[in-house]
Amino acid sequence: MDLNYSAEELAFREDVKQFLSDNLPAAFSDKVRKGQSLTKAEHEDWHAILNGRGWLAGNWPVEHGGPGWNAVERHIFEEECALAFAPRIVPFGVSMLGPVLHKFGNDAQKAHWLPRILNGDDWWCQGYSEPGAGSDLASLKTKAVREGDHYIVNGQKTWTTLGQHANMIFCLVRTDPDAKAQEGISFLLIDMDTPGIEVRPIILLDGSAEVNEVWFTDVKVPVENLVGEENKGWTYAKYLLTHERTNIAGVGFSTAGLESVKRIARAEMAGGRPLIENPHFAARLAKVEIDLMAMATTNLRVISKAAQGQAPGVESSMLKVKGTVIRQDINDLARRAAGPYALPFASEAVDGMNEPPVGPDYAAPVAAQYFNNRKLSIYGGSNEVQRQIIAKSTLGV
Amino acid sequence: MDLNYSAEELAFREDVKQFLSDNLPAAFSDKVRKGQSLTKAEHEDWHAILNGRGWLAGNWPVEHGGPGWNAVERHIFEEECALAFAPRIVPFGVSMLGPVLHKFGNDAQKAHWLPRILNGDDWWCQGYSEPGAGSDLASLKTKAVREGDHYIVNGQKTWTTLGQHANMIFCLVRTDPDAKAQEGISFLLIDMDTPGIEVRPIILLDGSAEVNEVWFTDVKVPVENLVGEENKGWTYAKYLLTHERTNIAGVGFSTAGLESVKRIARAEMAGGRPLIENPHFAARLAKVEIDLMAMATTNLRVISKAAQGQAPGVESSMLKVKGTVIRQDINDLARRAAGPYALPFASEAVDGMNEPPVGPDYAAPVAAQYFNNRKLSIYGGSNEVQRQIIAKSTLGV
Amino acid sequence: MDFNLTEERQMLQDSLRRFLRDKYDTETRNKIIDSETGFSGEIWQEMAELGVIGALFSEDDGGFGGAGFDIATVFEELGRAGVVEPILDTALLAGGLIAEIGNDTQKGMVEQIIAGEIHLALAHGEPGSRYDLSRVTTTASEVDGTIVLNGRKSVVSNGGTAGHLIVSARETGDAQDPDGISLFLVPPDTQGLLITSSQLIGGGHSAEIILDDVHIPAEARLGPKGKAFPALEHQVSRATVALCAEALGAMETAMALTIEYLGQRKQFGRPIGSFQALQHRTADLLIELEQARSITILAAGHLQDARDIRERHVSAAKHLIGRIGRQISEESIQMHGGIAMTQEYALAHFAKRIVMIDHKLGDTDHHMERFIALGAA
Amino acid sequence: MDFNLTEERQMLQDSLRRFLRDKYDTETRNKIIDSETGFSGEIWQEMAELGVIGALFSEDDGGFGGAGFDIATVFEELGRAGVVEPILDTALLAGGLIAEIGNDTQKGMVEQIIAGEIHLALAHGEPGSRYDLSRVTTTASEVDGTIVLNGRKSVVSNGGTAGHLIVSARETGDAQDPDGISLFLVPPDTQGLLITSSQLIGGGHSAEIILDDVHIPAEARLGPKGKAFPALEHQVSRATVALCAEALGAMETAMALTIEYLGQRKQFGRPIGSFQALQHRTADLLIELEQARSITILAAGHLQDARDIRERHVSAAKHLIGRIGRQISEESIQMHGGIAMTQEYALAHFAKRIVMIDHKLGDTDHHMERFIALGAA
Repeated sequence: MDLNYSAEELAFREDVKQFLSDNLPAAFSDKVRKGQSLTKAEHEDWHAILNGRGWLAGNWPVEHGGPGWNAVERHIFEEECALAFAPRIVPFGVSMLGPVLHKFGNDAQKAHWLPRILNGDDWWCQGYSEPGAGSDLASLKTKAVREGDHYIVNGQKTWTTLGQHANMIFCLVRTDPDAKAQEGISFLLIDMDTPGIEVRPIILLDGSAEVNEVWFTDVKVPVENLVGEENKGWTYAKYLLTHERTNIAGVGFSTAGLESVKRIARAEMAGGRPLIENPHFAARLAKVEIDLMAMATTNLRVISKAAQGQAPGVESSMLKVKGTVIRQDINDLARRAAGPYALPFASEAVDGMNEPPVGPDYAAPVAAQYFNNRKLSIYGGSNEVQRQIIAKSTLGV
Repeated sequence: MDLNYSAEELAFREDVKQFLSDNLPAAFSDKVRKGQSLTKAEHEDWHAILNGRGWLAGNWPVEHGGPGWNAVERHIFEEECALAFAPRIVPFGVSMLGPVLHKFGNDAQKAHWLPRILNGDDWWCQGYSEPGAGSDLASLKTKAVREGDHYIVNGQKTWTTLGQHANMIFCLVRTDPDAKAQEGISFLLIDMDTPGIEVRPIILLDGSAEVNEVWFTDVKVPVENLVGEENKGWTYAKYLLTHERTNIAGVGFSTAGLESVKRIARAEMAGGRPLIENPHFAARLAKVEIDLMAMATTNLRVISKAAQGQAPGVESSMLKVKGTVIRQDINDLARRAAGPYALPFASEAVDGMNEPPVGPDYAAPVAAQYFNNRKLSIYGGSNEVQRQIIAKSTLGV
Repeated sequence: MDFNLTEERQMLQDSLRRFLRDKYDTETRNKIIDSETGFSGEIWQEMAELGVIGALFSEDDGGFGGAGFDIATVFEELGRAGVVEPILDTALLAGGLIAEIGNDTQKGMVEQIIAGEIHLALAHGEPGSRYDLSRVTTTASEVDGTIVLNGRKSVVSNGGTAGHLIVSARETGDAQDPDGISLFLVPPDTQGLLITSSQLIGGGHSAEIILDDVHIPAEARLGPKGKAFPALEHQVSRATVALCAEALGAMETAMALTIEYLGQRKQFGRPIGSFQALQHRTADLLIELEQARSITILAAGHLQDARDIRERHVSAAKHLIGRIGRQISEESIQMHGGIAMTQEYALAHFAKRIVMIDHKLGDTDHHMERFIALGAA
Repeated sequence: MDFNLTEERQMLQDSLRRFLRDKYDTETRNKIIDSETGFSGEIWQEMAELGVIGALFSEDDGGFGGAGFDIATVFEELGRAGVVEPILDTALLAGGLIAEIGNDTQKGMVEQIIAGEIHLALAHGEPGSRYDLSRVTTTASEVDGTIVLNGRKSVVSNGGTAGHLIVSARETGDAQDPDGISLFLVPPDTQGLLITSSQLIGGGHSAEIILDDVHIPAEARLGPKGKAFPALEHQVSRATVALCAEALGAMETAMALTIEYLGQRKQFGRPIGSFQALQHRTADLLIELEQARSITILAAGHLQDARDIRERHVSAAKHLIGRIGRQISEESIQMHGGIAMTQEYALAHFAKRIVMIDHKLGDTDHHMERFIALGAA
């Protein structure tokens, strides 16, 4: 047993810190710290900066332009980015489609699409969820019918995050209507400029417009945009869901979030003393901090096993549940800490408008973030689905 | 809306207080306060004292020797008894068998058994649960086969509380082995002195020996001891379960328990101040106290409806769950409050032995009570079964 | 002991519930929320005509109610329908203060309030005061019958649209001293007032108000000089019960929506309400909902008791409502899944409204500490 | 970074686990619990031969371990098997203090401890000290090379059966002062000692000890006069990690028993483990079990760090173990139902042991406060 990072790992951490300190634009980290959304151009700039260093696609193998990091290095990179309030890497191309193409794409697809992801030529979005299909992906209804060298796609996708910026979408579509639930599904790449596609924003409860509905009406998709085999899409989707689980614990985000809460609680006064000295608030804070200490250690245990080549099993589901509960608890603490100033609605916190905030800067985004992050326990396989996976694998009944 | 008791109700409360102050032996309330068990003779004495005033069987109608109280009066009586640390009325004859005989017994049974309950001639115990049947009573296996004017009973009952004191047991037995689960069950009264009955104590995790296994081997029971019709016992059992629900919320016990916790927390010092001033302990206490305030009001709402003739529905299940959770939380606070002195095992707390306690008097019973009262959420229809009832009645799926 | 509503309250409940069911759907509410003022004058007027505001004042003050259960009855319905109109600010906080300590001239406003003709706001909270009711640093100095106000008021609900402001200011004492606080009626167009309005999460508007040498006549003082705190605390406790009842009503709707959804929505081929894990969580929420109802009844019933008893029950209620509110709000969203996150689905509003009530007039921890302090006293 | 056990620790874990699986079933344990001393000398001796005690001392002190992970490895196994033998008192608390601050003569005892030949106890807690480590009112006054002890020690684990007591007493300072505390080796048959032993819930015995003019020679002092507190705190932190690991092992067994039971036991015609409500609760418990494991690893790994870092991690661990311990213990019983309440079923012991660990060396609230205080410092 040794809880310490190796000398090489510590040196790598210093590299990352230095890189972020030299290259992360203050305007970007400021926005992230204040809970504001980045513009499309800002996202693209950040990707380009990372790509310039070869660090955009941390989970890609060297042969495809990745840095060849192991799990520990990926973790260090993600943690430092979170602590520096770097913008999130938009995951759809880099973290989600990339690994699927590496494993299941043909040579032409790899040659064409992978460099475009790294170079920011395409903005990808994800077409998985459908209205009425939530965590039960196998029940999806969007159809693709082969006609000559095209598929004709009809249907509707939803919860398409940042779809308003995207020019490409990867979709799960039903190609065999007679097959059982999880069979007969295919994995298609679709150009968003194709006639028949309509994107409509979904306004969320915090006022944000980051997710969308995407409608397909007789959309023609060339057959060469099929990834892998027809009717085997479910296999690729499951593979992708596993890869989406990188950084599932969100330790860096939680650590940064906890620091933000402490900053607020030091600034806010309650009964003539800083809120952080109020025993009840301090108790809430201590409990979450200790939960996070434990969860971060579990995360390192899983990462350390992964770096030794062991695939994480049910631990991913455990980290998903505990990690999201902790992040939500931290969001809850932030809104409590802000007190009455959590009430005013700060539209710039989420969609990039720029009214001056009411009350202290730190208070503006907290309530919106609290509500917005209710999604954490819903998406990516809801926490109920994760509990089911954990129970099934243990109880076997 | 009016939260106040009527003048008559307040006067009745004074009557009860006065009666308890005049007639409750200090030796009994002392034992209850210290969490010690009463002897059989002490229980019988207390019943006799109550019966002398006509208050032993608060839920019996006047015609059978009850006081004719409505739900509010019953509540007042139970609450005052709990606050005075009066011994519990042993429920098996008075609260459980009594109402079944009132409703389903024949005239001979009523004439014979009911006065004997009031006079303390019989000590009844309950033969419902069986090994392997927990909350699923319909799966019971103890058989009664009619032979002439007797039933021959074979099988095993368990969790028979205070069965070691009993001379009579009322049992659910299977009389039709071919009937579906809940049919073919009958309700029999059995003399514990009949040959073939063996009572074995079950030692519980707190060291107490209050529950028993009862074994039946070819036990002959006269047919006149069948209550109601053969094979209809399930109906009577369900009726009895409803009646067992009197005082299901345990408000009086929780109120008295909370006072005990406060007494301990005023006496215990933590960091140089009384524990009750420690903000974290005070917070735990305040939360339970507020939960109890709300639950007591729900209880009064249900009682007030019952006094107006409306039968409680799903509220009984809600009160069972919340009432037991609150009592268990109070037990948990008591053990916390006692600190290291909760550790020594005080056998007199539970089985009537009389070694001098280690540490302060108040600390002796708290851990044993904490463990013993884990039963509250298990028996009388486990809290899981209650949640199921609540959900089914609301969701209807 | 009687837990039934009186006939009058039952009628008011019925008519208000019917009115709001017909007039106040999610689309209407969302339009109102995004409107210039954040409330609908038309709805306000119609509610006044139904007697909603009159029910919050005693007969002596020209109303026909004013007791705890009147407040609870009205606000439970407002909460159930997700109403965002700031009746609490006009009728309970500001209106209640005028009725309690106003002189005869000032009390003349009560009739207009009941008729729905004027809107008011209490400008009391300050940037550093958080939930401490006695913390006032805005100053009032009187020179020759003129009072000069200086200071800043923050998150003043309805402060941007009210026709009259009641401003608290300190005439004597330390920042935290209950003694020395006065209240003043200040027209919002008075020179030296800078009022900046913004939208609140969950509906309604609030204002940041800067008072820079605001001159008002001494007659603008409400009640005796420096002695406004007891009335302020009393009216805040009435408003706190209103918030509890509003949250209770909103939680009832959140649960009703959730139960309906659990019955309709299918996943893995079955209604999700048939999944036992969700069933048991629903049962726990229903139990807590009854707890919320009971503590609100209890606080409403003790609103006319002596100060310590009243405040202890009010703090118990607001604490528990905050605790249960978070649970019901979060669990309702979770059991719905994504749909509950969308603005156009009804639950989104209720979930926000319930949680944001925890930020009004003291949150769950604040009231727990207060409950403890009142018990130790 | 490496979360694998070293080969030596792995071997110790394996052999200890095998030994206890063979020797230490519920019936055996219940007999030991009810025996005169509350422990089995035979088992003790065999464990000593396996190296269990030696693993708790460093090579410098004559052992072959002594680090945080050695302690965690041993005590997780003891906890897993529900061992009630007071190894913690003899080897970690008393033995650790002798090894850390004893003079060469005193250190001679370490060899006997490792060999399993002697039993010790630390008599430190007092009736009013609760969990405050620096609160000592027992006095030591030195006159002409003789020390006189007066005071009372409470809930002294293993105090009735130990061959040697280490007694803390104050030579200078206030009751709460860390400075001024000394430790003394006192034979239990010294005149003036009144030792009353009683059983502990969850196994083991403790003693109430009255010291009435107990005379001992000055050479009985352990370490420098009045300066024992840092060593005391250090050894208590090692023992606290041991308790965390023991609780972790006990929780593993509680969960294993629960999972086995859920698969076997049928109700309403199905194994109860097929009920989704229980499945999801089981999942939550398994998640918390991993949390418990991680925080124990974390505390063990920081045991050799500087005082503030060490204590902050130890308090974090004991807090979380207390919190999770209650949950796993209560939920294991609840999901079993009645059977778990019976003495003869294995779970009963584990549930008690886990909860009662919260009463040893500081409970969950005590350590949370300490964690906060150490962070603010």
